[in-house]
This record gives sequence, C-alpha cells and structure tokens, in this order.
Amino acid sequence: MDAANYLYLSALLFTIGAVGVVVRRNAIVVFMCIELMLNAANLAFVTFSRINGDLNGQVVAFFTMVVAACEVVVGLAIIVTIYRSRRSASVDDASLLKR
Amino acid sequence: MVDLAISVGTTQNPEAILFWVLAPLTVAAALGMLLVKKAVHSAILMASVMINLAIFYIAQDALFLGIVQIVVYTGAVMMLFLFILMLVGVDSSDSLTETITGLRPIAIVASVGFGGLLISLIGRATLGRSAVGLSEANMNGNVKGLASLLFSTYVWPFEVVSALLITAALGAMVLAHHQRIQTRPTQREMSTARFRGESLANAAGLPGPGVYARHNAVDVPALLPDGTPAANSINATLKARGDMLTSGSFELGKVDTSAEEEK
Amino acid sequence: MLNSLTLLMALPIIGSIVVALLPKTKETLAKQVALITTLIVAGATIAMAVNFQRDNVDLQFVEKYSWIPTFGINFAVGIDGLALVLILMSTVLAPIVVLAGWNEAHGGRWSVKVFYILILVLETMMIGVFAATDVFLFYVIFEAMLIPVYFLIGGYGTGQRSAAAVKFLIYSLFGGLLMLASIIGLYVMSGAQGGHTFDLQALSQLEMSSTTQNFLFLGFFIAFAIKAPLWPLHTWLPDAADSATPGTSVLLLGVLDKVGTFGMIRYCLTLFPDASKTFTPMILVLSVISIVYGAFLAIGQRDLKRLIAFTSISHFGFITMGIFAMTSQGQSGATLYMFNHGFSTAALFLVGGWMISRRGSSTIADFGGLQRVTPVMAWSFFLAGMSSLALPGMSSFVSEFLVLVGTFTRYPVHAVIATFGIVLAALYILIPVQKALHGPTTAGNENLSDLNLREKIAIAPVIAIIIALGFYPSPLLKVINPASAHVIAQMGFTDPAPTNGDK
Amino acid sequence: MEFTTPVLNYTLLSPILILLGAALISVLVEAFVSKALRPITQLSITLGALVLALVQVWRIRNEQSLTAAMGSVIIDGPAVLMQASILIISIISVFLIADTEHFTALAASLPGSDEERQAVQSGNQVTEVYPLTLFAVSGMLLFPISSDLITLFVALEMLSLPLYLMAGLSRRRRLASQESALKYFLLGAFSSAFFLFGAAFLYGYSASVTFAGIRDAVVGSGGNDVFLLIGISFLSVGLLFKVGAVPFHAWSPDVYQGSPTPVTAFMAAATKVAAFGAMLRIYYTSFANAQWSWTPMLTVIAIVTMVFGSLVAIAQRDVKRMLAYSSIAHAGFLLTGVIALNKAGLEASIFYLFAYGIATVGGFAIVTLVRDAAGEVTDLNRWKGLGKRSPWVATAFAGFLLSFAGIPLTSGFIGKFSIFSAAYESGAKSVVIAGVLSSAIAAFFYIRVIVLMFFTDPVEDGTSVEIPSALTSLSVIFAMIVTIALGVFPAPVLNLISDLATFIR
Amino acid sequence: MTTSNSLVYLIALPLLGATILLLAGRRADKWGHLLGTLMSASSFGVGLYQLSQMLSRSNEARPVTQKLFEWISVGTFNVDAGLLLDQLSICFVLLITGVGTLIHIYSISYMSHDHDRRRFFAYLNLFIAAMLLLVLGNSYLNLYVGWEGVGLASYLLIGFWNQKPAYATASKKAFVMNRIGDMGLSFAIMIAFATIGTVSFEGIKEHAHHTSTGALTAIGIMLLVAATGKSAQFPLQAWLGDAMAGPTPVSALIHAATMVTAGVYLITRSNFIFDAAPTAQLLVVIVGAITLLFGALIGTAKDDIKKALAASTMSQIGYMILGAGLGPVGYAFAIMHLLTHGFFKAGMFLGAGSVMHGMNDEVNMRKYGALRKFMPITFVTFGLGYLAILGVPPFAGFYSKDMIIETAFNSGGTKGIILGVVTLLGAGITAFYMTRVMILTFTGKSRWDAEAHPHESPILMWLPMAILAVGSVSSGFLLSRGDALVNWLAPLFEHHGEHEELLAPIVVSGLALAMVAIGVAVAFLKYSRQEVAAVAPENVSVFTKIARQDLMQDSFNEAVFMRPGQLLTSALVKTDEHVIDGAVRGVAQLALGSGSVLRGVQSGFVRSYAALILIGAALLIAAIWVVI
Repeated sequence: MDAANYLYLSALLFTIGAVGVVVRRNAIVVFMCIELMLNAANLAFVTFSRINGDLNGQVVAFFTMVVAACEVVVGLAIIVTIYRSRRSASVDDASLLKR
Repeated sequence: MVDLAISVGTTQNPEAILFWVLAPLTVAAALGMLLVKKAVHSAILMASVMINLAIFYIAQDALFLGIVQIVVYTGAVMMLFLFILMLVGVDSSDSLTETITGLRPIAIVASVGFGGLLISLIGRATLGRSAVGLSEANMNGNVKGLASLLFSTYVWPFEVVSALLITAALGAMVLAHHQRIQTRPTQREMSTARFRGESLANAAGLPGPGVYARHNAVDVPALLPDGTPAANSINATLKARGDMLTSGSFELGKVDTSAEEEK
Repeated sequence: MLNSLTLLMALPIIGSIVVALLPKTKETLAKQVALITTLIVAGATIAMAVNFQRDNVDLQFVEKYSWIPTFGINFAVGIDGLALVLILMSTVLAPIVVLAGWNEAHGGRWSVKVFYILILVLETMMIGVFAATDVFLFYVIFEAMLIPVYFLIGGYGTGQRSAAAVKFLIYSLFGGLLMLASIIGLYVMSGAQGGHTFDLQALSQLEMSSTTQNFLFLGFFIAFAIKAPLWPLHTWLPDAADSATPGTSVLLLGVLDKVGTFGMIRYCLTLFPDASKTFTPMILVLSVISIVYGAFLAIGQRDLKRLIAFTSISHFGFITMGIFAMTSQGQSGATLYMFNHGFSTAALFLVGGWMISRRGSSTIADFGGLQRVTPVMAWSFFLAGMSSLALPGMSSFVSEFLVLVGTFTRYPVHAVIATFGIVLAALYILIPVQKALHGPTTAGNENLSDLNLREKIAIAPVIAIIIALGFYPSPLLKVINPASAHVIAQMGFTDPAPTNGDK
Repeated sequence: MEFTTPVLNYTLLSPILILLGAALISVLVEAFVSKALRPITQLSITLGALVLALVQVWRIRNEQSLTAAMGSVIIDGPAVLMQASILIISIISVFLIADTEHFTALAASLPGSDEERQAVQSGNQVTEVYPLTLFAVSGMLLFPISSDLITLFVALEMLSLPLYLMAGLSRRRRLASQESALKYFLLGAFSSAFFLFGAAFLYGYSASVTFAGIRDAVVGSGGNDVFLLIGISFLSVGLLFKVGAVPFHAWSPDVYQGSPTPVTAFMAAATKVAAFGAMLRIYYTSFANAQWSWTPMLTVIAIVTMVFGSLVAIAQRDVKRMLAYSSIAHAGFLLTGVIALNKAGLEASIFYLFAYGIATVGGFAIVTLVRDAAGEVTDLNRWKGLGKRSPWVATAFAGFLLSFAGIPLTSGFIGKFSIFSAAYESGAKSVVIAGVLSSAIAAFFYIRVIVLMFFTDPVEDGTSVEIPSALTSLSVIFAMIVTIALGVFPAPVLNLISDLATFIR
Repeated sequence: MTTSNSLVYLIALPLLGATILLLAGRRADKWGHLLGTLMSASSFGVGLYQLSQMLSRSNEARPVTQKLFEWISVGTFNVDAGLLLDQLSICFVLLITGVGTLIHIYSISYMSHDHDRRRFFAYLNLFIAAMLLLVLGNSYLNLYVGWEGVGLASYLLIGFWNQKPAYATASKKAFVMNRIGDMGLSFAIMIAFATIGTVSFEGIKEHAHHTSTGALTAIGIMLLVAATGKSAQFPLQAWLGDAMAGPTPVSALIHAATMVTAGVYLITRSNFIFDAAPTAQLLVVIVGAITLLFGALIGTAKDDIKKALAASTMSQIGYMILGAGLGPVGYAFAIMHLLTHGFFKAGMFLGAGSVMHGMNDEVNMRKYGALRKFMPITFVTFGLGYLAILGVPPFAGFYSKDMIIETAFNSGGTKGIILGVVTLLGAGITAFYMTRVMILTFTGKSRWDAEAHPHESPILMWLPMAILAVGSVSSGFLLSRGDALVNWLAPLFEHHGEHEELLAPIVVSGLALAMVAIGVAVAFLKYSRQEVAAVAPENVSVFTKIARQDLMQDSFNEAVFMRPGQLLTSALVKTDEHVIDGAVRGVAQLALGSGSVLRGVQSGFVRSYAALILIGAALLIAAIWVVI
C-alpha cells in the first residue's frame, strides 16, 4: 500500500471541492465545498506527517480544524445575514457589485 | 513513487483494503455533494466524507486528529451547518442548471485540467528520502506527542488562535445580535396605545388567522362577516417575509378549490 | 550679484509664495508681483551670464548638495554655454510672457493668482531643468514641469483645452516613463561599476554593451523626441498650442520643448555616444521629414495657432538635424536655433494671440486687411513671420544657415532636402500674412484696436533681440561654441575638412 | 520527545500583545460600558493601543531574534518596518473609522426595516468595529513576522476574518455591503484552502513547517522539486489573493466598492503591507534558492497584473472601483520588488508599501468626504467640477492620484523608481518595461479623474463635500504631508529602511 | 588691397532712413519722402566719393574693403560682416544710388496722392540698402543677406497696394519664386564651404584653381539657379510679369534697373568659378538664350504697357546673362549692357508711369493712342529709350547689345552660330514689340475712355525721365569709348586669349540693324497701317494666345507644382489627422476598449471569480507540469 494513494485522494477531494465552489449556487453548499478542500489539505498534512515521520503535520491539521471552525462561525453569520436581507442563499443573487 | 511507499508492519494489507474500500466511497460522497439538489443532502454527504477522513487519519497513526475530526468537525461544525440550513429553509433545493453563460464548460475544463495535472504531478514526484512512518514519533502516544509540540513549539499560534475564536464570536454577535434600541413597551403602555389609537377598530384585539376556516395553516387570512379577507389577521412577520398566501382566492363566492387540491 | 543657480531657482518660488499669500481679489497686485519677480530673475540671469567664463568648457556655477544618498542622488546644478543660453532665453521670455499676457488669466477656470503661481513655479523648473547635472534631478524636474503646464493649458486655455492638456500630459508622461526605464538602467549599471550615482559626468564614463546602450539611448531619445517634438510623435503639439493661452504656448514651445533638444545634446550624446552614432541616420531622416512635413502641414492649416505649432515642428526638425549632424556648425547652429526659435515663436504666438483675442477667432480666414487697421500689430506679426522663415538679418537665419551648412558638410543629401524647407517656410508665413494682413479689410476687422503701450513694451524687446542677433550673433556664439566643440570632441568627431573637390 | 518549556520574549511580542489585550478590553467594553460612552472609549482604547504598539515597535527596532516565540516568529529589521508601517496606516485608518457616518447603526437589522431606522435615529453605533480592527491589525502584525506555516496560516485568518465582517457593515447600500462581505469571505476561504494545500505540500517536501526548514530543504534537496513547486504555487495563490494579483484579484473591486470606505482604506493599505511583508519574507528566505522556479511565474503574474489593472481601471466609472483596479496595478508593481530578490528590492518594497499605503488611506479619506444626501458619492461623473467647489479637497485628491501615477516629487515616484531599479538590477528587465508601460496607461485614468475634478463644469446634483471631521482632516493632512515629504526628502526614511532591511534567517 | 571706414555709410544711410521712416510712423508723413530722397542721394554722394578715391589709385589698389565685425564664427566657418568695393561693385553702387535717387525724386510726385507715401519711401530706402549690401558684401553669405533683403523689399513694394488681393498674391508669388532661387544660393554656399572651406569671394577665388571641376560646376549651377530666380530667367521667370503690380517707380528701379540684374552681378562676381566650370557656363548661356527669346516673345503679345516692358526686361537680362555666360570676354559686355539697360529701361518705365499718371492709371495700351501730343516730354524721353533698346546707333543699346551679339558669334563653332542667330533674332523681335509699344501708346488715334484727360507730368517726374534719357543716349558711347568699361573691369577677370573673329564687328552691326529694321517694319505695318482695336481681338493665332498667357508659364507652374503641392498638402493634413494622430488615438481607444472588454471578467458572480482563481491555479500547475 502506497502512502501516495492518500495524496491522490487528497488531490481529488481538493479538486472536487474547488469544482463545487464553482458550480454550486447555494452559499452554504459552496462553503461546505470549501470545507471539503480544507479537509483534503488536512488529509495531505496527515499523510505527509506519516511519510515524514514527524508530528508537525498533524499539529497543522489540528490548527486547521480550529481555524476552520472559526471561519465557519464567521462565514455562516455572514451567509445568514445575507439570507435575511435577500431571502436567498444563492450566491448568484449577490451580484450587485460588478464591472 | 517508490520513495513514498510505506511498509509499516502488519497494517499494510488491512490498510490497503480499508483504503480501497473507503476511498471510492469518499470520492463518491464528495462528488455527490456536487450533484445532489438539496443542500441538506450535501451536508450529510459532507459529514460522511469527514467521517471517512477521520478513519483515514486513524489509519495513518493520527489517532487524536481522527477523534477530533469526528467530534469537533463532524459533530460540531457540520451540525452548525445543518442548523443554518434549517434556519435558511431545509427544503430549499438548488437547481443544478447553470445560469452563468459559459461557466460550466470552463469549470469542467479547469477542474479536469487542474485535477488531472495535479494528480499526474504527484505521480511524478520524488522525495529523495524514504518514508519514515510515525511509529517513532508516536512512541509516547500520539496525543502526548502532539501535546508536547502544541504547548511548546506552537504555543504562540495556539495562544493567538484564541484571538481568532473571540473574533468569530464577536463577529457572529455583530451580525446577529439585535440590540434593544428602545425599551420594550409595557403591557400597560400597549393597552393604552390600543385605546388611544386612531380608531377603536382593533381595540378588542386583531382577528386571528383563518386557520381551519378554509385552510389549515396560519398563512391564510380570516374572513370578515362580509366575506372579504381580513389582511390584518396574518402575523406581521409572515407578511414581512412574504409568506402570506394571496388572500383574494379565499373570498367567499370565489372559492378556488384548486388551492385546496394543491395542498 | 548673486551667482548661485539655487538662489536663481528659489527666486520664482519665493515670488509664487508671495502671490499665494495675496488675497484673491488683488489681481493686479499678483500680476505686478509676478512681473517684478520675473524681471528680477531675468536680471540675475543676465548678471550670471556676464560672469560666465566663455572659454571654459567645464560646468560653471556648480553646486552640489546631497539629496537622497541612498540612491546616490544629489541636488547638483551647474551650467555650460548650452545651458546658460537656454536659461537666459527662459528667464528673459518669462517677464515678456507675463507682460504680454496681462489679461490672459481672466476667463480661466481658476483665479488670476493661481495662474501666476503656476507660471512662477514653472519658471523655477525651467531654470532647474537646464541647470541640473544630476540625471535624477533632471528627470524629476522634467516630469514635474508637466504639472503646471498641464494646469495652465487645461485651466486657462480655450476650446478643447482639457482634452489637449490630457493629450499633452499623457504623451509626455509616456516618454518620461521610457526615459525613467533608461535612467534606471543607467543607475543600475553605475552601481555595478563603482557605486550608484546619477552624476552626469560619472555616468558618461560607464561602459556598456552596444545593445544596452542602444536601448537606453532610445528611452531617452523617445522622451526627448516627444518633447521636441519630432515626427511622428508630434501630434500633441498642435492641439496643445491650439488650446493654450498665447503666453503658455510661448513657454511650452519656446522653453519646454527645448528641453527635448537640450536633452538630446546633454544626455543622448553625452551618455550614449556610440548609440547616438548608430541612430544618427534614422534620426536625421526623421528630422528631415519633420522639416518638410511640418512645413506642409503648416501650409495646410486654417487655424493660426495650429499653423504656428506646425512651423515649430518644422523648426525642431532643423534643430534635431543640427544636433545629429555632429559638426560644430550643426551643434552651435542648433543651440543658437533653440534660443532664436524661443523668441521668434514668442513673437508669433504673442502677436497672434493679440490678433486672436481682438478678433475673437483664430481662423485665419476670419482676418483680413489688418495692415490698414492695426499697422503696428500687423508689422509685429510680419516681422515675427520673417523671423520664422529665417530671413537674413533675422536671428533665425544665422542659426538655420549654420545648421544647414553644418549638416551639408557631413550629410549633403539631408541638408539639400531640408533646404527645400525654406521655400515652404516662405509659403507658410506668407499665406497667413496675405490672408490676415493684406487684402481688403474684411467685415469684423474694421474696428480692431492696435497694440497698446503694454503690448508694445512686451513685443519690442523680442523683436529687438531677433533683429539684433540676426546681425550680431557673436556674443551668443562665443558662449555656445566652446560647449558645442566640447560635445563634438567628446563624441570623437572632428569637422569634415574641406574636400577641395577631388583635385 | 521531551517537552520543552515554552519561553516567549514578551518585549518583542509586545506590539501584538498590546493590541490583543486592547482588543479584549474592547470586547469587554462592549459588554459593560454604556452605549453613550462606548464610541469614545473604544476609540481611545484603539488609538491608545495602536500608538503604544507603535512606540513599542520603535523601541525594538534594532532587535533581532529567531526565538521570540519558540521559533514561530522572527523579529528583524524588515519585521519592525512592516509592523511600523501597518501601525501607522492603521492609526490614520482608525481616524476614518471613527466617523460613524460610514457604518450601519445595527448590523443585525434588515436593510430598510423599521428597526434599522430606529437604530439610526437612536444614534446606535456598531462599536464592535474597534475590537475587530484591533484583531485585524494584530493579525497583520503577525503575518509578516511569522516564521512557520502554522503561524502564517493563523495570522492570515486572523487578519482576514475581522475584515470579512467589517466589509459588511456599511451604512448605505447595505445589500451591496453584505454582498461584498460574502464575496470576500467565500473567495478568501477558497484561497485559504489553496494556501493550506500548498502548505501541506511544502511540508511534504521539506518535512518541516518552519521557513528555515523549508529553506534547508530547498538548498539541499534530494528528490525532484514537484512538491516544492506545487507548494510554492498554491501558497502563492493564497498570498497573491490577498495582495490582489491577477487572476486572483477578482474580489477586490467588488469588495472595495461595497465595503464602508474607511474599511476599504484600511484593508487596501494595511492588508497589502502585511501580505507583501509575508510574501517578501517567505520568498526571500525560504524560496530564495528556488528562484529559477518561481521568478518566471511571478514575472508573468506581475506583468499581467500591472497591465490588467491599468487597462481595466481606465474603463471604470466608480471612484472606489477605480482605486481598486489601481491597487491591482500597484500589486503588480510591488511584485517586481519580490522578483528582484535583492536587498534593494526589499528596501524598495518596504518603502513602496509604506508610501502607497499612506497615499491610499489619504485617497479613500477624500472619497469619504464627497457626499450627497444619500451618503457617499462614488460615481465619477458626479465628481465633475469638484475642484471648483472644494479646491483643497480636490487638490489633495489630485496629489494622491499623482503619487499613484508616480509623478516626481511625490512618494509614489520614489517608490516606483526604487522598485523598478531593484528589479532591473536583478535582471528582470521585462518587468521593468512592462511596469513603465503600464504606468503610462495608469497615468491615463488618474489624469482623467483630475480632468473631471478640475476641468469639467460641476453638475448641480446635490453632491457636496462634507466639512471633514477633525480626525478625517488629520488623516488627510498627514497622508498628504507624508506623500509629499517622501517625494521630496525621502532620504531619512530610505536611510532608516536601508539600515534595517535585512532578513535574518 | 585698401581698407576704408566709409564703405558702411553707403548702406547705413539708406538703412537709417528706412528705420526712421518705419519707426516714426505717421509722424513722419510730412517729411518722410524728403528724408528718403536725401538718404538715397547722400549714399550716391558717398558712392561718388568712393569712385573718386578709387580713380586716384592704381588698378591693383582699387578694391577697398571694410571689416565691420565678426558675424558668424563657428569652427572653421568664419564669416565677417565685411564689405568689398571694387571696380565691379562701384558700377553697381552708382547705378543703384544714382538711378535710385532719380526714382526717389520721381516718386515724390508720383506717389504724392498716396496716403502711405512715407512707407513707400521707407521701403525704397530699405531696398537701396539691401541692394547695396548685395553688391558690397565680401562673401557669398553677406551677399545672401542683401540678396534676400532685396527680395523682401521687392515683396513689400510689389505688395504696396496689397489691399488688392491680386497684388498681394503677386508679391507673395515673387517672394516665393525668389526663395526657390535663393535656395540655389544656399546650396552654392554650402557646397563652397564643404569643398573649399570658405565662403568669401577672396577665399574661393584663391582656392578655385585647385578645386575640382565637379565641385565648381555644382557651385556654378547653383549660382545660376539663384540668378534665374532673382533675375527672372527661365525657368523662374514667371513672377516678373505679376510684379508689375507694384507702383511704377518700383518697376523702374527694382524690376528693370537694379534688382533683377543681381543675377548678372552674381555670375560676373563669380567669374572665377564659371571660368573653371565650362559646363556651368554653358548652362548660363543656354538659360540666357532661352530667356532672351522667351521674354521677347511674350513682349509681342502684351497689351499692358508695364507687362510689355517687363517682358522686355526679362529678354534684355537674358542678353546680359548670355553675355556673362560667355566667359571672360562677355563679363564686361554683360555689365555694360546692364548699365545702359539700367538707364533706358528705367527711363521707359518712368515714362510708362508718366503715361499712366496722365491716364488715370490705365495700363492697357489699346486704350492709349496719340499721346504724343499730350505728353511731349514723356514721348521724347520714352522715344530715346526706345531707340536705345533697339540698338540704333549711337544710342546706348547699340554699343552694349552689339557687343553681346558679337561675342555670341565669336564664341566659336556651332555654339557661336546658334547663339549669334538667337541674339539677332532677339534683336529683331525686340524691335517689333518695342515699336508696337511706341505706336500703340503715342501714335495713331486716341482710344481712351471718356473720363481720361491725358496731361504731361509735373517736373519732378519728367526731370528724372529726362536725366535717364540723357543716359540712354550717351552712356553706351561713354562706356565703350576706348573700351573704358572693359579696361576698368579687366583687373577683376582672368585674362583671355583673343578669339578668332567669326564675323567682323561691322558685319554684326549690319546684321543687327537689319533685323531691327525688319522688326520695326513689321510692327509698323501691323499697327500703324491698320486700325488698332480698343479691345484685344480674340480671333488671333494660337501663338498670340499662348504669348498672351506668358507662354503658359503660369499654367505650367500651376499644373506641375502648385496643384500637386496643394494636393500633397491636403493629403498630408489628412494623413496627420487620421493616420498619425489616428494611430495615437487608436492606441488610446485600444486601451479604453480592452479595458471595457476586460471589465467583463468582473461579472459580479462570485462563482466566476472562484473559477478565475481555479483557472489561475490550474495554469500554475500546468506551468509546473511543463517545467518538471
């Protein structure tokens, strides 16, 4: 079993997450896709941690989770605010500012 | 890729099996997130991806992270997502048709290119050193190892993260907290206001909604004796949200049975 | 008297501060202060010119203060004959412009005060740009000068003034930025060859590959060619001249554009002698095109101000040709030409401006028979025109002929083609003269008033200088010659000896 | 693995600690101080903390330390300079933030609702912006001194999160403001994910999360550089996003436009300093030896950024958006400083950042002053004739624009000159040429605004210039003085920078 | 060589006059004409004084120089403002100041009714000064100043009545065509400097013998170009006819006696160049020959008395040029003809002016007739001039013109025969058209308009005419007596071997007289025997039509130079506007346009922004993929 497989998986999940950000319209789903990307990064960290035989990677992953949690709070607060004023959670509706 | 190959004792084969079983599931769940219509389903799929990842973490000797992933990430963060989804409307579903011209092909090309190139690149990587494995690092136990890093080397970011947490809390409060601008009117004041108002029409209180009269929900207005709907019988909040059904269809004499059937 | 360039530069600034402190309503006082300041500066410059050692080719009145030591930048000034002549021209023109355009500032966007502040600030920069011996300082002033001119055109001009001002500014900025790239190149190279510096002398000692030299040269040259303006980078000039007030036009064409030709000598030739040689054929062709093209375009103009602008393009062609002919006659002629062109253009623009402001139109066809109505004005214009077509006896003849002779000895074909310009010059001057001054007095021109005393006082010195230098250019040539000879020698050229045919 | 007792050098960390402490006090103030007293209290605390932090930074200016926080941060000359720049910019930004006119009275209220109206009438204020600002500033201070990926990431989030929030707090056009917050947040999180992914690969490549470790790996690497390159690229995506480089720039025009103008000023100026500070450090120390790999990439990005920013700015009709594109163009110019990879480049970048930051705050401060009955007027067409109505304001704005355009005798010129010469020195001539050409394009739109203000007749549509509050005028005047002073006598500042600007590793 | 300090007064006096008159403005109206005349006369006085001084010295010591100041000095290009008065220049000085003074006097009366008489005298003085500078300058560059100076004066005087658009145009035309010639002079100077290294007469003369023929030929040809411009020679002759727009005294002074002869002066002065450049010399001869016939032919068809005289001038200068082109022998004869022509042609012009004066400024000879009775003095003076120009012995023209015809025949070979025939033919045609002028003007029946009241002119006008008439009668004899002029000028020119005589002088004279007789006879038959129409008849031969149009010279210039020039100008104006400025504006538009297009990237959708980031990242990855 090749540890690189985890890296492939991580890259794949990251890509899927990135695509999700681009294709999904619901702000919350978009945000979840971003979380997916963060998770993919975490998987990479953990895998590298194992390859390198060094726990720093896991520490980073841990920090990532904490930071992601904070981000989620802020992000969801913003999404809710927007939803309350617009009655819509679609990111496409938020396109007043352009050009 | 030889460099990256890890032969870590007995776990080799079981881990491979685990990986090949769970990895497709994970990818499938992740892809599912993109493809399902309902946000809630996406959330569930996301949670399943996270749990799978947690298993991978544990399989990769990151026990603590695996647990945290389940407890904090899946348990807390994803729940927060679900809460918000509920708040926003649980049954809202996305149309998956693309409305921005040209975005979808671009997205597909970009992502396939991105993913494909990335994966092929990883395939071409060499490290010039062999993989180590965590057995030595985890000698004193994974948690202990992490703790000693966290509280010595990374004590500064660890401290600073607290600021982040405060920021998050503060931010949520700024955006969500309705400060009381004016003192809440007492019952007495409200009562006085009712009788000192412009007319006495509402002195006896507002009419209740037309629940059970023609319909079984609070978003239908009551009917006045002359058969016209009483607009003020609907809760102001519903009105403000625009959730009120158009009352015209409930007037007497113009009973619209189709509304009934629809429900 | 005071022999400090720094003080000379400070004087107009002080004047501008005084003007700025005046109350807005005291317009006449502002004008008077400006006039007196410019007169003092002119006097001080003349005093310096008297103290100037003519035979000394080194820089004189040198001053040097550290400015930005990190980059090796100094506030360094000093003048040679070339710079002296141009500073002299600028400072003498300034009071004339102030006096001639006494009422120019009215009808501007802003108050009269602002106009004179801008003029005075500009005068400081005009002195500084010629006096700078630090490339960086030169560049700073070169660019900063654009701002007051920009506001002078855009704020006090006529017609499409803001569009013209923008065009002028963008063009110049574009050139300036290319020059900046070259300056950076020089700076970096100086760093590699014994310490960062912007000292002109030191930079001229740099060793560089011919490719580098060519590119850096182009950066400078294009900037100067826009300024000068050389075909085909000239199209901003007619618009700017068309829109600017006459006084501004005088400063713009008479002084500012000289920075371009001055720069070609001072910077292009000094810093990049080899590249200059490489590009000489191309530049000479452009110059000849400018001469002929400018003349034809001038002939084809219906608007007086545009016409004058195009004549200047033709004249700048002569100057550039003289510079790159690489003969002492060409060099000296070109330098003298710069001086003379300042005055002849000043005369044309000032008188033309008076004509236009009286008639309320700048279309040549609107004038007619002015000679009968306003003889003094007509004569002034006529003399200015004669100066522009380089009639012998006028100062510009001397310079134009020197340029032609100097060019002929090395580049006969160019000189011959350029000489055709003198026929065209006759046309572009005589056509407006005929239309505007001669012929029957046409409707609308019967009641124009002739020049008043102030205007006569303003134009008299200009014409006097034009004629006096036509007959006796020696004082200037004696100042210019050593500087020109120095440049030619530095370039490694000697004047072609008489061929004596082939016998 | 033995546990080592952590030792923190509190003196060196004091600027950040002061700010964090003040932020905490601020939060408490929110809870315990009466509404009426809150604004002034918060303002004093914020300004006091910032000034104190600045003093502290000044006092440690000659310190150098790799171990101030167990190796998580590096204190050296550039760090001090960046921190000082950020603090100065923050102080004058706070002057703008203090003008309550720009922030919503109650963020939680629906736009256009009664609640909002009542909140406005009652003079309610979202004084939370002060602690948020303080948090953001402390994040910014931390960002350029971080010396491992973890701290870098934490700092990145720490400076971003408050900004996401603040972007949504505008008083007028609240929907747009909230939209900008959403966009900023989503894209910011998106780019952080890239950042993190890149960090993972750097970690994989070097088996270390510290900059020094990465550098060692770069110097003596055994395998090929795939992971390094992936790491650099993705990390760069995150950083380039923050500085607003093309194609990661798209958020900035929208966010600049939608955010409350003081916030725009703050984030345009201070974030740029912080982000470039971090970028310079990581490229100059960790990646320096892999120069061959990233220089072409950054070169292309820099060129595209400058040209794109300048070109698109020409077509803008809104002053804030125009400034946003101009800031994109400037990001391109600043990238040349990174590409230069020499001491001159570092010095130039620091100078440029400071000069640009100050001028930016000044510029946006002017934007806050031009208003009609409905708030700020950012439509350029309505700026016509501003020079006639309020000559001083227009002149100041013109001054800032000229500085942006890099006209001599303004700080922008010295900045441009020094940064281009540094890049030229390192052989990046193509960037210099592109920079020069796009400066020419850029000049076009700066000048267009000047034309609008001075050479176009005013339209009578109620647009007027507010009498600036004392604090706003203070920040404008300060910015103006700095802009001119750095243009005319930059020597002291340049000397200071050149004395201090050396990265230790 | 002698130096003198007084040469400058020759020029300074009239220049001072011009300056005072111009600067004083209307204040000088009362006495302006007197001052002008005085200045001219004083200059003449100085000239006489110089002559007397010169006569008192030996041949070698006669030339006088004066260095005024260093004019232009750059590198090896050193030109002093210096004057040179030698045997050649003194002839001109006296002619210019002498005839000039007479014409000043004439003008006092002729212009007395003009509002701007003062200005007229200022211009005349300016002209005298410039012309004197032309002949006194000691280098080509000094000459050039005078050369263009007379051009300016001529411009001002032709356009003196420039309120008439046609006159203004005429003056402009004269100036521009002169400038074309001046260009030739510029070229000559440049070539001289480039090849010889100096532009002074003395210097070039010194070096001429060791300078290549090619260079000298080039200089010579360019000098010829200059001469054709100033002297209205083919192909730059077209301006002279129009120049008659100026007041008649101007035509007499500038366009008959002095300025137009500057070309002859130039060629004669440059004898050292032409002597060494046979090709250039040949061209001179050819130009002279062509113009001689050209002018004569035009003269036959002109009804305007001044234009007829102008055509005659052109033709006569053709003789001079031809003479000057015939090398060392011809120079003196050219000068002699120049001097005699100065007298008789000036006299005839003044006569024409007098006629116009009496005829309400009518210039059309067909509206004259029988004026002999009304203007006897004019008739006599004019008649004497007529006889002189015909070359009837012993009038002045006989001596000078016969010499040229003789020299032409003697120049050898086929060339000699051709030239001789041409000059003879010219003499015949001259006789024809001058007779025509005499007949139409003074004899026959009157064909005046009703309001004309012909009368004799006042004394101030007829006195100069009378003096000039005396000159017309006697000058030829005086100058050729004992080869006076030839010997006087001889020191200046290289010695030449005696030519073989093709025809004896007496034969030549006989032939010439015969031709004249034929010409007179034909004219007499055509105009005296038949009624002359008051309006020019239309049914005339093609030749007449063409001749009336100056042999199509204007049409030619218009078609070949003016129209294409105008087209070129307007094309260039359009090019400038659309192509060059268009390119500039195009660049601006391009920037603006691409800005607007790129702006589209900013669609407002956060997802497309994310896509942009994704694309960016993908590109980075792709780049890595390429690199690794």
